[in-house]
Amino acid sequence: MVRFMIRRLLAAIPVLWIIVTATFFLMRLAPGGPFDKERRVSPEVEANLRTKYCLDCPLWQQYLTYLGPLNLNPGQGGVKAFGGDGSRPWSGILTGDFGPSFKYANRSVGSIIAEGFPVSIHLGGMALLFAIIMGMVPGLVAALRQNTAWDYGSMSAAMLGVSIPNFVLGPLLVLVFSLTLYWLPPARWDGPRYWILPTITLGAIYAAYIARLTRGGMLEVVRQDFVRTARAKGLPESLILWRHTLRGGLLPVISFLGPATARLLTGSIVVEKIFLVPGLGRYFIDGAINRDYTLVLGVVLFYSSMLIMLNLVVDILYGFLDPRVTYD
Amino acid sequence: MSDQGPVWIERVLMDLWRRQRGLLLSLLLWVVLVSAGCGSDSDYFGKVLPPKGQVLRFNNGAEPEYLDPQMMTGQPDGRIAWALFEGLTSYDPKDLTPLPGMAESWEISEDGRVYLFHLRKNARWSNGDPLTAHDFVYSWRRFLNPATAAQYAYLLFGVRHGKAYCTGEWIGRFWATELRRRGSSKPEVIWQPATEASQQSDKGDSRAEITLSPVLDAEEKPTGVLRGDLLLEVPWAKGRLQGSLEIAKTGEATGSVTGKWVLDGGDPVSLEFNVSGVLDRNDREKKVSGTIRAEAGGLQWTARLEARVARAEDVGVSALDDRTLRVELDNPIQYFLSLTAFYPLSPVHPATIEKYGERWATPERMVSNGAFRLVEHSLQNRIVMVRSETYWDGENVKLEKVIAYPVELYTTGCDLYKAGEIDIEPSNYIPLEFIPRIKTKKDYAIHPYLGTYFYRINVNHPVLKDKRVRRALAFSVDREAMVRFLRAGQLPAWYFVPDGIPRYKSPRLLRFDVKEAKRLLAEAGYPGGKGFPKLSILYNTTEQHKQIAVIMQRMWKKNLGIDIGLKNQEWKVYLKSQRSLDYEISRSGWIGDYADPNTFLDMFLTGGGNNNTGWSNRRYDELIAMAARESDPQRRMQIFYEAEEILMDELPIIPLYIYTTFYLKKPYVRGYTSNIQDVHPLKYVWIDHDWRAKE
Amino acid sequence: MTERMKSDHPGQAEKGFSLWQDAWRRLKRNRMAMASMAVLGALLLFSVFGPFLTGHDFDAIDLDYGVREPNFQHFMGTDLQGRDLMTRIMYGGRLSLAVGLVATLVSFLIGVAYGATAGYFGGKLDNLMMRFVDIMYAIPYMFLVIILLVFVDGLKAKYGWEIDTIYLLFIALGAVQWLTMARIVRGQVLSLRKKEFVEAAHSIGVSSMGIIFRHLIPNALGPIIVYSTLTVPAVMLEEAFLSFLGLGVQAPQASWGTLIADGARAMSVYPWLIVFPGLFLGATLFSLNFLGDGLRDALDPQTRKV
Amino acid sequence: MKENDQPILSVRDLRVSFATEEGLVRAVDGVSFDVRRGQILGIVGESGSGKSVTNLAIMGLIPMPPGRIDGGRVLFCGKEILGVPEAEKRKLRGDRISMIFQDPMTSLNPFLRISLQLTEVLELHKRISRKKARRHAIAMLDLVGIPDAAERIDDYPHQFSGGMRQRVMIAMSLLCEPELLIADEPTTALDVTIQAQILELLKKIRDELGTSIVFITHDLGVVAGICDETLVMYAGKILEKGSTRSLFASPSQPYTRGLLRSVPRLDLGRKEELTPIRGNPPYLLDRSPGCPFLPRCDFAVDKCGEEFPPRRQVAKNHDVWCWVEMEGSAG
Amino acid sequence: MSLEASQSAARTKDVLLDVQGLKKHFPITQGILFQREVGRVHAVDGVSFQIRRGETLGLVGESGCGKSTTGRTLLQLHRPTEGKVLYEGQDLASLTQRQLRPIRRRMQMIFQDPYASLNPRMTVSSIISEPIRTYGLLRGPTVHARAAELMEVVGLNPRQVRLYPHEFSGGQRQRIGIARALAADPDFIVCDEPISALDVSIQAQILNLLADLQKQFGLTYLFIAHDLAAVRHISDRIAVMYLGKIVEIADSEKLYKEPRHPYTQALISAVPIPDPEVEATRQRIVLEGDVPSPRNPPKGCRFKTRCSYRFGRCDEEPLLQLVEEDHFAACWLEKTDEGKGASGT
Repeated sequence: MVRFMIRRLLAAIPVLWIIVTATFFLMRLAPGGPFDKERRVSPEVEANLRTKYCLDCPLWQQYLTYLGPLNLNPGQGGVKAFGGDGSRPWSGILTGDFGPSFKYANRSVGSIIAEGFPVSIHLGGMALLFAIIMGMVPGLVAALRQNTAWDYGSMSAAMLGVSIPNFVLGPLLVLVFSLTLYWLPPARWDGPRYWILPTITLGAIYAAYIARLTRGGMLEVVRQDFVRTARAKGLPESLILWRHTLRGGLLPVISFLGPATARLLTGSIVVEKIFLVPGLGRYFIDGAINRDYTLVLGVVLFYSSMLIMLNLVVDILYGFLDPRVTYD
Repeated sequence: MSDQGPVWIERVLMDLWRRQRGLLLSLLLWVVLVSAGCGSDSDYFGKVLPPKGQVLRFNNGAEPEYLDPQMMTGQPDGRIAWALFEGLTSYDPKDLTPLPGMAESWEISEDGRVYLFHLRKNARWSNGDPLTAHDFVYSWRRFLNPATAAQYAYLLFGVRHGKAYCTGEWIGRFWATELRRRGSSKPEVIWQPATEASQQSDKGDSRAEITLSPVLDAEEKPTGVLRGDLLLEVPWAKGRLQGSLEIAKTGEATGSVTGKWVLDGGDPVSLEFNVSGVLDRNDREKKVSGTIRAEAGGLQWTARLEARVARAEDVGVSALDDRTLRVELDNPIQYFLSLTAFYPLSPVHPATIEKYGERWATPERMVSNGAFRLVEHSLQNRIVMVRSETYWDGENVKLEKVIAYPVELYTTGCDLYKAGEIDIEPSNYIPLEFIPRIKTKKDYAIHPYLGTYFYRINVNHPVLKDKRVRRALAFSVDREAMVRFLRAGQLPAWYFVPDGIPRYKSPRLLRFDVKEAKRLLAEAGYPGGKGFPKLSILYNTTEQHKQIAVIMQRMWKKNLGIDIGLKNQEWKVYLKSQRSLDYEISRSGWIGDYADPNTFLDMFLTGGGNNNTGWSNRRYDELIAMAARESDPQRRMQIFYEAEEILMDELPIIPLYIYTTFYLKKPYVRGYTSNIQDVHPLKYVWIDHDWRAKE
Repeated sequence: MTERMKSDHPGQAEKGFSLWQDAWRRLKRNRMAMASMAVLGALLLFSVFGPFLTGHDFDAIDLDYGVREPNFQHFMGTDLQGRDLMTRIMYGGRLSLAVGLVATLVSFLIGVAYGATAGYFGGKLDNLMMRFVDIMYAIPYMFLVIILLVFVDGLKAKYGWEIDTIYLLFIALGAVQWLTMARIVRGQVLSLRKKEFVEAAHSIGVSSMGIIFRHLIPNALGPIIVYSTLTVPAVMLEEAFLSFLGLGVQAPQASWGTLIADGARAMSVYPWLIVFPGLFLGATLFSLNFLGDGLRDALDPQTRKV
Repeated sequence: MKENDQPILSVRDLRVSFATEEGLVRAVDGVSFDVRRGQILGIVGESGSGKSVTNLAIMGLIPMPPGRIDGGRVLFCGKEILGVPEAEKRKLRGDRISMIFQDPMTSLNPFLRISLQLTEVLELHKRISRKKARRHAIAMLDLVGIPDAAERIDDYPHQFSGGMRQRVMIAMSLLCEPELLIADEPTTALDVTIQAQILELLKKIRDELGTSIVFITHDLGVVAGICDETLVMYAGKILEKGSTRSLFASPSQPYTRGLLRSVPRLDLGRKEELTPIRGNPPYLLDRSPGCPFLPRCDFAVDKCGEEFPPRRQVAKNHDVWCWVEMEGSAG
Repeated sequence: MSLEASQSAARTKDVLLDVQGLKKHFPITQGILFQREVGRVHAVDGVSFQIRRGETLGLVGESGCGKSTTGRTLLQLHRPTEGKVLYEGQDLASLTQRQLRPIRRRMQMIFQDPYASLNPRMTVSSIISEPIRTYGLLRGPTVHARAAELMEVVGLNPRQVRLYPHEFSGGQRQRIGIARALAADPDFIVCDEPISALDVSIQAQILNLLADLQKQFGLTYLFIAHDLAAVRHISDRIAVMYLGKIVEIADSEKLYKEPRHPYTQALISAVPIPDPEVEATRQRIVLEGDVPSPRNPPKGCRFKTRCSYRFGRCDEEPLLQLVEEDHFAACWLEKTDEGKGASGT
């Protein structure tokens, strides 16, 4: 299994490299630079800025400089910007440093990720938990009581969940729970009371998907012969559910959870904005709008690696749940 | 199926009801809740419940890019900077006149070019260190240092050699080593090479200087040639040498000065010039030197030239002692004392920066000198500041704690305000849609603002280069109607420079005159809009710009009969299009940096970095240059008036409305006053827990 | 245990139809699906012909009239600039329905072809094609769109091409949506590929294309259709984001996506601005969903349900 | 072999139907039979004959809905078990009555180790510790002929071959030493060599443990080899029932006879042409009041279409349901 | 080289298909970007036999012994790892897919599972006419007529051509499968367990149908099955396979009367006879254990792990040798008379 993991991680390297390269050049092709503002800085200052971030050398040099210790910036003495903790000049992502942020010059991309990501994980994790609970329970109920009011009710709710975009759901929840009922704060991230609305807003759509998948998966498994065997053994229904059907029934949910987790952590952009959550998602679009090249690249790279890791985790989890899967 | 008729429909409905009951119920609930959400009426918008203690919470609009005052640029940055730092002067919260800040008093030389600031005895840093004039020297030099790459550095370009230092220009000096009559072997005057600037000025203030700035090519990269103007004034010889020279940037520099040297209005002179050595912008140590020989009017003149890239110590700011700061300007700057109150000119703590380098502006590291000090900065989350114990005026600061939240979505900000989570929702961070709902509330306020919303016109466009077309476009805008729509007290802009600048009132040349507009358009060859090409309005994607563009489109259609399209672009793409004149009509806005017409009018200099219209007018350029040299305030404003008249006659821009600031402020917040620059020094603000009693 | 022999019944035996005719026959019996089709048809008629009947212009600004609640003159109220919301929804419907359907079709065509190819040929090709999909997922979409816009603007400037941005919109939307579709189709094809009837086709000597198009894709249609119906509303909302980049509708035109996005902002003040566009989008979504389920059942001859 | 007058299982007039979208399907339609202690009863029938449904009904495993028990009684050791509460049925299942299913691939839970699947029965019914249950389970695996049982008990089902898996299934069903074992086509999915092994095993179990077995199959050869008594089902009805010898010696129903004639036999000489039963398996939806085999029957008389025939004894312990009296025997 | 000799003799007797040393190994691979082979499944491991024109060769063996793979490899649905498949003297293994096309038409297949082998979304008509269209045998409306005609040939109601497979019973579906195979107008059909998934009462119908068709169209069959009784019934000769190898080939009657290989003997004895009298007296050879994994087949005689007669020599691999006329077996128990021409390929 260790070998399997190593192989998978090795295979990820070229993928990540292509992602970084493509993103790098796409971003540079897009008009506008990080220092373009409505009020244009004087050309001299702009020249100083460009020199500082090595924006005045040819693109291929910038690319190589971005990648690695191979610092090809002749004459200018290299990038004068600082990465990491700001103690030494930055020397490319291959040294494990995502470099300085263009916009938040006080921070390195690494420190922004380090600061924002735990919050994203927190929010994403809670939304995931919410989605799992609010998805699986109705999904199970719907599957076990197929074609009853429970089934139709929870599946309708699930469809509603899929159909309401979160930029509508968020304000709606705020309107009801914060501004009409004054029960919960409308935004910010200061404690359990503040976590509720963003969690629901973010988790709703996933809860809906999970409900549908759980129902489908359970219906599939419940029809299997081995469930009949378990009944023939005289096992009580509860034990059949927990021991025999749940594992198989949740496999589709598990394989959905991999990409879903990644999307929960990355797709929280809108929710983080609406609720003022200091997570990493906000930096992604902001970084793109600001042409904060290093920040966007750092976040893309980080997210892609995470996606790959999560897929790996799901595969391992899958093998853990389904003994028929081998890693060879 | 159709033969089943109504039965069929009924069955579908039943089916739908049976299957989708949950859905229908939730939809119903939704509608009910939404309609319940609006309605509540009270004097104030949302909850009014003061926070415990002297705590102020406000929406800062966005995450500041940086907490280093010299690096900051935006409004969100400014609010924090003004709380944490204080310059030599500070603003009066009502009318923004400069008040003593770190400097308790100052002296200005008669020609307005030299300022002597006397610092307070009790000026201290937040760590208790005394704040000295040397700190200011350090800070301003750092501000101008190209390695710092401060975006506001141009504010100090008026300080002697400030620009040269920042932009890596050469500065050089001539020493007229000899001046003798032709044929005479004995020099009439001999000057020893001065090694220091101060000595040079002792020798009769020769003002001999050469400034060479790199020429930027189209791609804005320095080319291999340096070109400069040579201005030699030798008052004692009543002569003036003027010319330009070109030196190759690389390779052995050779050059020639062409021009004339006029002595008492005499003949042009021939010049011989040679210089050796190579200069590099990044090498501040190396020098080039050479000699210039000139002959005219029976005088032979020999001068030595020495040039090098400007250094920090060349900048005209110096500490005469710990408490006296001397600042020397190239030209008098009328608003210099306002500038010194601007946060980029605040001092920074040298030891801290030396120790931590770029990343010093964190709560653990930062040492500041303002009324507050930073205790927490969590990115995209909040900034917390508490009252500084070392601030000179600390006893008059009432707030104990200030929390700023970077809320980017206006709706979220308003939600927070309504829920009582923040006390101030400032600076127009309110969606247009909300205004009708809140404009009757007591906690809503409007104040004029030093900013203009206008449309740029690409005068290079074959149709729009016709002044009559531009005028037609400008005269057909019903600004009153637009302002009525905007609802937030904006003023119709019949001029460009907003009111509120002391001693300045803009010319009123524009009016709403559809008849005249139609006449002009017909004269330009498009009677009734016939044959007018389909131009489009470029705007960056925000709701407000979109709405205004839609209104403009309608107005032009209605009043001129022309079809204008709309084109929105993402922010940076829009900036790029605007800069490269890749548009026809483009939405713009301009906020004054300081209360002076210059901040608006110098934008439209020929080739100016923010011109972006392709417009060029020689007289206009001259007037702006003249104003810069003029030291008489009254006369200076007259020059600006004349310039604005040209602008409003030529109309490379169409002003639409003058901004206001509208904001929400809880009634218990006191000392938060409005002014035209939307600057609110927090040292005067306090929370009134007994506010109800005073209502 | 419930093996049956319908074929012994006389009557329907003589008549026969193609898969599609047959599907239509079956679909007609699905009440929910037919009702959904009626709703969609109504929405389409509403959007296409509605604007001629309301007596309002979609872009007629009335600054003095301003925003109004639903009333007898404006059944769905007006927006901030006093424009009739219903007329705007109708106009928006034209665009949103077109965008939703065409972009979904684009993603359908690309995704199905791509996914089927990868799944059918498998092995290294599959590996390569799927890694490409992974990469496309990871690259920030925003830049792709911006560059597409800049590129086309460049073409316009250089060669005077006039490309309606709506076509670009189809491309831009289809270009992303196909990724998930490709994954779904590939998964289906991978499992179908091992089915005996595919082997039977091989043994007969049917070409790869024949196998993909006659045997694999028709059998994968169920999930494809279900996903397509989910794509339509997703695309409609995505269009609102693209109009932020300058690719979607250009003001004063509207789409349901932009109307909803605008309405979400004004939700607490003028709820009707979101309720009505939301209802239309919701109706479309639900109709499509039922229609999709119906189609899936109808296209599966084995479904007993009628 | 313990002889007892009371049959261990009595089924009386059992009727089961399923609601389908097309109508009601009568899967079992008035079935009655007894299983004596230590007896192996064979139930032969093709797909759709209701043989599996009968046994699922005995086990109480008919999914309801869509299934429905329309009537009849099932007596286990003289006690009615059809209508009793689920909890009571659960106590019987796996303990006193157990079942082996056709497909050992799908009937074992692929996600769980077989140790757990084995011990959970014991823990549930015998209330013994897991450790003890495990020892017992290993012993049982040994008994059914799984080599290295102690090591293999922690394997997953997919790690066993088909035959071994069926042995695990059998071991599982025998753990609680049930009095009645229902084997639903236990060898159909297996190769003949493995089938032979399993059949030997079942015989051994009956001989050693005295377990009564209901053996469901469609393979007449298997029935001939293992069953004491045989029941032939067609379309939810019993058409013939009797001691295996008598039934094979003189098949008295056209269906039984047709079946025996249509199967090629290895021990006899090769025939050029088989005699198949014409037509197709029954369509359960449209049920005429008469004999369900009528459409395929070569001996039908008018009465066959009007009424289902009553039981008619042809020999001792050999009953047939047919209007036509046949002469001679098959083969 | 008795096998070769007799086969070359047979070759003159109108051999349709000559299989020589056929091997099919499936690689087991690992790796994501670069696939490495870590093992092989020896599904078919050196198989030689001939099929004469118009005869039926039965191929029996337990599941997993490679009999289906052999059938599929003959048809080039799997390309052989080694060996030759001579169809009328032409080696199919050496042909490209394009070159194969015309021959493919002449070799068709009938599948085991009548449910899985018909595309559920195609009507019977399009299923049956697919080979016709694929090879362009007919055009236009005649295609439809031909499909109806074929339905009649296999005993289906031609009016039902527009129905879908699920509307038929298992036996009828198998008839559809047969009609599809006939549609291409083949000479040779591989019947891969065509009756094992059918109801007992239907099996005989299909067997009879296949026999009739053979007569009617002069077809040649390779009849793969595990049901020895059915195989014997339809086959002229029978080959017994065990773990990728043929252990015995003989005339069908001979094979049943005098099986030479212990495996064949065990196989025959395991088949239950539907007669309680016979069953009661029968002595059954019950084999121990299971078939070993084809991934690591035993060295030497592959059957030695389950054979009760095994002795020292079984560690060497026995070759298929002629034991009497038209009867080959691969077992060391068979006394080989070198003069008669023992094997050694």
